[in-house]
Amino acid sequence: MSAINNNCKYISKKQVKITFDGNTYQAYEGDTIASALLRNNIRLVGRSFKYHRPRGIYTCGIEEPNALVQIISEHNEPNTRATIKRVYDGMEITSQNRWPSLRYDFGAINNILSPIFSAGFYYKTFMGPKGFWKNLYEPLIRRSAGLGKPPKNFRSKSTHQYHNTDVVIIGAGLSGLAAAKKFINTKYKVLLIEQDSYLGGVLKNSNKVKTINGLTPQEWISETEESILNSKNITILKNTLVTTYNFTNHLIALEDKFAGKKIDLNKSELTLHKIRTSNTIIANGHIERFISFRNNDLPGVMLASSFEKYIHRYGVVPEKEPVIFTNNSSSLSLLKTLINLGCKPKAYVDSRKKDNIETEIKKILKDKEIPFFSDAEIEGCDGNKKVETITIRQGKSFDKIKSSMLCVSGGYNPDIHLFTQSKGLVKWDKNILSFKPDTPFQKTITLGSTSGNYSFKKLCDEINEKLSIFKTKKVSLDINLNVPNKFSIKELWETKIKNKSNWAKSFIDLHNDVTTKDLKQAITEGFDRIEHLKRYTTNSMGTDQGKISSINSLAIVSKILKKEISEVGTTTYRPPYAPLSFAAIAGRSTYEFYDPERKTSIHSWHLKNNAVFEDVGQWKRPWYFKASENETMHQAVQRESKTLRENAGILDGSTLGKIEIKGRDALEFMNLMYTNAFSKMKPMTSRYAMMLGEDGMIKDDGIICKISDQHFIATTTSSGAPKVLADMEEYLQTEWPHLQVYLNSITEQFSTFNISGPKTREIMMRVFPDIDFSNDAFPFMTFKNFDYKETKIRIMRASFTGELGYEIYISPKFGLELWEEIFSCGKEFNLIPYGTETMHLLRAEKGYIVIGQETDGTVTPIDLNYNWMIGKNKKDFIGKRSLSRPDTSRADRKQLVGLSPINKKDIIEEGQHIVELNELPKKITDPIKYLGHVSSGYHSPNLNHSIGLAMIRGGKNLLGQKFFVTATGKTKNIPVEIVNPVFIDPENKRLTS
Amino acid sequence: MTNILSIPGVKVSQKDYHQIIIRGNGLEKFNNIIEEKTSIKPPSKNLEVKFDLNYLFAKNSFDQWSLILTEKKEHHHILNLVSSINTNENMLASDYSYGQVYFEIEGENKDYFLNQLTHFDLREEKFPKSTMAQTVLARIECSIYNLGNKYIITCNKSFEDYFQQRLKDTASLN
Amino acid sequence: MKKKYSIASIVKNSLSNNENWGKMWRSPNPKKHYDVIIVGGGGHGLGTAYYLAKHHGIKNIAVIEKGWLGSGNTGRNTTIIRSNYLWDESAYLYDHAVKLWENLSEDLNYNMMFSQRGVLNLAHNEHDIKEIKRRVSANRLNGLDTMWLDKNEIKDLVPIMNTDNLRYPVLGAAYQPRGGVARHDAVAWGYAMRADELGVDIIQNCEVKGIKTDNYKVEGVETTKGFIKSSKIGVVASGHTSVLAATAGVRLPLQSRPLQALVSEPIKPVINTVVMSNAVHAYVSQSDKGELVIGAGTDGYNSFTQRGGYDVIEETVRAIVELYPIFGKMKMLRQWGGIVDICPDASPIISKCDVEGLYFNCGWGTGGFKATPGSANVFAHTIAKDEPHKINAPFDLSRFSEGRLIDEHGAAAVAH
Amino acid sequence: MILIKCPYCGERDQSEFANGGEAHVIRPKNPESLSDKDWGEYVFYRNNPKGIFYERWVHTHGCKKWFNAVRNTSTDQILKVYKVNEKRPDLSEFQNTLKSPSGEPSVGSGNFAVKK
Ligand SMILES: Cc1cc2nc3c(=O)[nH]c(=O)nc-3n(C[C@H](O)[C@H](O)[C@H](O)COP(=O)(O)OP(=O)(O)OC[C@H]3O[C@@H](n4cnc5c(N)ncnc54)[C@H](O)[C@@H]3O)c2cc1C
Ligand SMILES: NC(=O)c1ccc[n+]([C@@H]2O[C@H](COP(=O)([O-])OP(=O)(O)OC[C@H]3O[C@@H](n4cnc5c(N)ncnc54)[C@H](O)[C@@H]3O)[C@@H](O)[C@H]2O)c1
Ligand SMILES: Cc1cc2nc3c(=O)[nH]c(=O)nc-3n(C[C@H](O)[C@H](O)[C@H](O)COP(=O)(O)O)c2cc1C
Ligand SMILES: [Zn+2]
Repeated sequence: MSAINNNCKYISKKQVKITFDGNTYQAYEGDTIASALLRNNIRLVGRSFKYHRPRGIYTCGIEEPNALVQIISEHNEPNTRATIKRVYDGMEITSQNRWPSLRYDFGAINNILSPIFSAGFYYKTFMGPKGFWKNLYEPLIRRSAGLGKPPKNFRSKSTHQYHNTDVVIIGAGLSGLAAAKKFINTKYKVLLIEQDSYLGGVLKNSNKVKTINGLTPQEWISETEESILNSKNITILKNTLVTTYNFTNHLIALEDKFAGKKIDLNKSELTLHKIRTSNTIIANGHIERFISFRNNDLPGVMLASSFEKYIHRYGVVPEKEPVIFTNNSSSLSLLKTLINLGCKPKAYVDSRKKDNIETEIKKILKDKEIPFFSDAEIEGCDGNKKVETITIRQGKSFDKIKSSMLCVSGGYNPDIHLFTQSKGLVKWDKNILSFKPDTPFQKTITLGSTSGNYSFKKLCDEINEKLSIFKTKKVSLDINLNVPNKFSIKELWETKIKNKSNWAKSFIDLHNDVTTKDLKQAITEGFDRIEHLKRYTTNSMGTDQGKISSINSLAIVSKILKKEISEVGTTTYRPPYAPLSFAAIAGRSTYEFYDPERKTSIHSWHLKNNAVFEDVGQWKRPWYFKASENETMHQAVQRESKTLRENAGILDGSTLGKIEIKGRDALEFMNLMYTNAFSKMKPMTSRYAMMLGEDGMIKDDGIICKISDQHFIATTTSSGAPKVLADMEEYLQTEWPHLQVYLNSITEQFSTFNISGPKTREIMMRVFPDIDFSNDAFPFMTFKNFDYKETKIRIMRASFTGELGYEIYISPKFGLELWEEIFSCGKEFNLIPYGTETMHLLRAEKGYIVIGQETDGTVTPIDLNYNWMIGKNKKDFIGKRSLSRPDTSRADRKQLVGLSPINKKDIIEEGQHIVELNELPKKITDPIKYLGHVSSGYHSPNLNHSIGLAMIRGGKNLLGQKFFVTATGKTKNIPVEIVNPVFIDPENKRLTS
Repeated sequence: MTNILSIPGVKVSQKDYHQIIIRGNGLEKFNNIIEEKTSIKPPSKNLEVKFDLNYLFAKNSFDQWSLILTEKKEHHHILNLVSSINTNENMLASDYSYGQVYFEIEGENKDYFLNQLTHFDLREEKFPKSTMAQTVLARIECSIYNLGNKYIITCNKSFEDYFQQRLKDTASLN
Repeated sequence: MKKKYSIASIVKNSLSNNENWGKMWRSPNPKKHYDVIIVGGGGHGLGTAYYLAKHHGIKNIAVIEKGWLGSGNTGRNTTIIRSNYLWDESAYLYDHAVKLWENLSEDLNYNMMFSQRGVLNLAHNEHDIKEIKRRVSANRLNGLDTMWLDKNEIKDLVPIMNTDNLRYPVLGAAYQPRGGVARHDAVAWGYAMRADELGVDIIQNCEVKGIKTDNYKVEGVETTKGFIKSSKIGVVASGHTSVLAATAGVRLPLQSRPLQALVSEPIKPVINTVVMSNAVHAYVSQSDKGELVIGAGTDGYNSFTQRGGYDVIEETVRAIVELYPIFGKMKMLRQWGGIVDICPDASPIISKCDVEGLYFNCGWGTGGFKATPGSANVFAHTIAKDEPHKINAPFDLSRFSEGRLIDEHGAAAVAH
Repeated sequence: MILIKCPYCGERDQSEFANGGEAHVIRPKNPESLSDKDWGEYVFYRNNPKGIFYERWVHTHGCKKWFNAVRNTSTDQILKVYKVNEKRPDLSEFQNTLKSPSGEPSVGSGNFAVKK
């Protein structure tokens, strides 16, 4: 029998075209894929996960385990629930997990083999012969699992929206709306969140309610919505699904802004709402559960309330003559709906005893002469890719009925997912046969069916009572029903199979193809804890997380184990409530905004002058400058290095961390923070200094400028800057609050230029004609402040290249101007800009270390021969005590040395190791002893050969000895001599010239 | 002043201001010195912002103040002010004029707009007029000054391009 | 082996409706006394019991587990296995494990689905490159199969990766072909089954409340099922180890923190290699079932809640879509956390302590799954012989007073 | 996502803060006089209780001030926040707060949500 259309206000009359597996269908705007397919009599929509069984549409909402499709027109989005995704004109959809086609799927062979594909079969086989797992079995398993095909590249512009609010109401169904009504025009800021595009929940999805306060449900919804919208303090978010309930009332909700529309890639198609609220009201209803029987997965089996929802919410009657199978009182409204539409169920099967079945049901069945089976159940159904015959067991007798649809209701579960995410405790309720919220952990209130209140009549009292903590007025709801007010249910989770067969299957998890037999087998094997059982059988681990079935499995297991369900317990509910888009989680802080780029005030100049940039933390730093289009990095660095040593070069060092330190006790503080002693240091001089962790290992270095005993300026490495400042603050605030010292980061307040090379003095004299740069007036490691145009600058004599050098500090506003001025003055002296790579090369020639390169968190200053930097007479400084531990004071620790190749053509590679062998075996089986590693390796243009710095065991005593350095991809090692790490100007003549 | 963006309910412009960060104990002597040098009494309540047309003086925490001067001044003037404060042993003043950038955001939707970039609770009762907050906006550290009808937001200059782009991007997706 | 699994046993059982599979392990009541008690029924604990029984002939052993087998981090990790650690001590330890992994399924006759699909560690900046190249060279000398791959080679392995058009481009990677993933729960189950077969009592649902000592000697454990005597106690309780140690008056340099992970919905195979990145912080592999298994970072505070902050998830997912633009269209199915025990040097502790008969195997932090067989193997040796195996000797407690740390921070900010 | 009340700025999202581990660990006045073992303990050992924990936080992305908090590590509930120079609150203040309805499960992760 085919579907018919029902008149429905929630669906527009506007027609759209969609394609499914290549065929075009007519649908209405507002349809979901599922309602559209049902409207077109399509019931087979996919193949199952493991056995590739034909599957149809099982539900009408987020709980769908079966009807997952791929949206080709949206970058191949896989595993989309057909039951919630709204169609638009031109939408292209395919089914999943089948080959070559949905009807004829090769993978269905798995169904034939299913008896051996029992729970956990893969743990018991595929173990040999060697290599077969990797090359045959695993690829096979992987290919046959997995559902949808991979999507295509997709750069989303989905956004985030934060909220801080007093109350969030999750779910705008009957209870959510009634609750919201209470907050109208109050001082509370309220967010009302509804996943559907219409408010009303059960009111619009079913025929359960006749009138509210004398209005039809539809009228009541509109009236309520309007009064909420008129109230300034309440915001309604539609098409928005709450997925996550974190600690301290932090919620995540996903809004689909393009529901039913074709996505515009330049807009945000999804908004992730991140909400912090003082109170959360959960009113997100209930989820109907199924019943396990033989072939309960055949296309055509559908949950009863979902069937009803298709009629009311989407205006499609999937089938005129379905069979109804229920164990509770709620299916009355479906029955009435069908009758009203002139349809007539083929049979009504109720597992309850006749006496317990509501008279109204019995009356209708009788009046309409509908075959009625009480105290009966569905044994199973059969058919080729769809339900064809349905077998009913009543006592000892069996009846077969022909129908293509079977509506099942196994009762309702309060939708406790979000409540348990919030860490609230749930409790088994014998009356509704389900778990319901008990003790909240946070400020959480549950209302309506979520709270296990299945009585419409008691709803009003519940709301008024639970919300009495708020200063609000009472609401009143006078509800007239189409269903019995008293909910009655008979326990039924699984029906018995008539003919035992190895192939007979009653499913407990439709998504992961888990059968009730699998549960039993797992328990037989010892997996008698619910969490074990879950992992062994994969029950409730699918995309639906067992929304319609997990409680059933607990019940079945508890029966086998002869335990109470509350003893068996639930598995842990984890976020998200339903699968949550990665693009939405990422929001805009990815792609071009993945991490902010920090730029110096000279950045534009660097760009213009062909700088190639390096990422240093968030900073963009010139790595090297291309002199011509074809210049390679190696050529550029060699050129820069040579030119600097011959003439002059300038580096944008603005990224260096700078900290201003001031106060009565600044000197004492500095003496504690750094290894160096600052007491005897003269004002307006500077010093290279080192900072350790309490473990004695080098953490950072920098130059300290002493203005006075009460005032210092420290520089730090570019990436270490925040950490150094934070550490200083930490010690000041927590360990030494008695010290009067204040700190300010001034990193950003200065552009810093490092200019060095033999011609530097001449250039500086041109730029600053009024300043005396002579050695006497301006010796090495001193600094001075000068007026410069409308600002002040600080110049320090220092160098990291080993050449005569100055560092200039200027306010960033004037930085670029000065930089350009220096270039115009430096032109005739061949001044070049250089980048970090050249800086690293030059300092290596000079034997200076770089934090993070020579050091790796395991190096002390002593290891670097920097004993002179340690204030031996200081009683204490951070890390001092650690330097005398047995291991840190060992003589054979790794120490800094230089490496020089014996054959000057050989290249010493950074990261390689120093060994005693001149050759390595092709395949290394036993570890080869090594002395240490090359921490820096460069080709020195000034020495014209490769050089290295290395950290090697007992290195200080190995000067002059010959060893070998390994080389990438080669067995032959490079002979090297251990040398002093200072390759250029060991007497510091250039530095002090 | 540069216009950054203007959409219904939100207007953002960039400003050229001066700023001095002052650290100290906030006791009477401190207050007197500050008042003497700047002729403004420093705010004494934590997070309080005093402002008029020419300045914005905020207490960022118990030992830190930021003084923003909205009038255009010679840099020397600022630097001299800084060094004169620094003559006092137990105070530290640092010039923050050009190492920071300043954005003014106004319009009735400014909260909604900003809350696309920050979790910070802008509700009147949590963030009253004439207070300031140091927080995170668009993944970077910022200070926000609430002047009632508008906010002033400052961040490090190195983030200027990034921050402008983020603001414009947010507006374009609104 | 009594229970022999094979395709034949599967077919045979399928014919009887799979109703006759025997129990994989017994559920005994605890005896009054055991020769050795292992506290913690994770992979390491169960493995230790197995090796004690198998290699050291000790028969009277109990594993005491407060929840169910593998309910700790064994059951909640991203299952990455590799041995390409920087320092020799670590490389020996982890490679000892990888070698055992290679035969574990056969050894236990239980398929752990150890999948040697290779592990990539990406470099995104100059510093990463230097660190990785150094590690590749050190690994080579230690006989490991780590190699340096350039961008094109990475692209070949993982075509879906965006290597260029991102904030921190992919500049190269370390690649260890022998690395991979395994089916985490099966590790616990396989060890449990075989240990049980060798007579080990596996006692689930029994929490150790305290370790009883007398004059620096262990006497037994106080449990929710009563006092159980033993003169040797091995504590392998990951996040809870320091809590247990405290009951014996022992202090350990451990901090317990949530580490989170998440899975996507399942799709057909797209990524055949395990990819790890520190700078663009995300770890991803695809399970045999098809879901992407993604590792996030540790939360920045101590907690036992097995649930961390949402911000950590967001950070990870940002990185995932940045690196793999096709995943923008994927969805997160489930997120969870485990409580990891973090050591100051990011290396484990497998050590005796001041209390006689009390042994610890802990501090595995974010990366101990890969070590399971190796760690269990040397820990069994340590307990049986009352002295460390030469592989775990460096991982003792005295390293913290001597300064002999095995600092793996530099090498892998998060050592999954 | 914990909400933390900075004593100087008010309630802020946890992402603005960094945790500084155990509180009230005082740096030894005279490190040189400590044995290697004691010094090692100071540098590397911190308490790690499941339950009441005295810990330090710093408002890194805000005012950058340090403060102390008492938190139940089995539920993440913050029970008290106090300034660095304030006295360590007595444990007895928090004894009865430990009986939270939830927290980390006593048996595995599965059953904690169910009230018996
Ligand atoms: C999210 C996440 C991702 C990870 N990813 C990786 C990865 O990719 N690769 C990798 O190598 N490692 C990874 N790890 C780390 C790895 O999971 C662990 O190091 C490893 O599993 C530890 O095993 P275990 O047996 O020592 O501990 P566990 O498996 O935690 O076992 C300890 C057991 O002790 C029990 N126990 C605790 N207290 C008591 C008590 N008082 N009485 C009785 N029993 C008790 C617990 O219930 C638990 O079952 C990850 C961890 C997490 C959380
Ligand atoms: N007698 C019966 O047959 C029977 C059975 C069950 C319930 N009831 C009654 O039905 C009424 C149900 O009302 P209700 O308000 O509790 O449920 P409802 O179904 O009317 O409303 C729940 C709403 O929450 C929305 N929602 C669900 N999860 C969401 C999420 N994560 N994020 C955002 N929105 C979400 C749904 O779309 C729905 O609109 C109650 O009065 C109850 O007593 C009666
Ligand atoms: C490698 C791995 C893969 C997983 N795959 C799935 C999955 O496909 N579906 C699912 O629901 N959960 C999956 N999980 C998560 C578990 O369901 C569970 O959340 C996790 O083991 C933590 O336990 P808990 O949530 O019960 O505390 C997986 C976990 C791991 C470690
Ligand atoms: Zn603060």
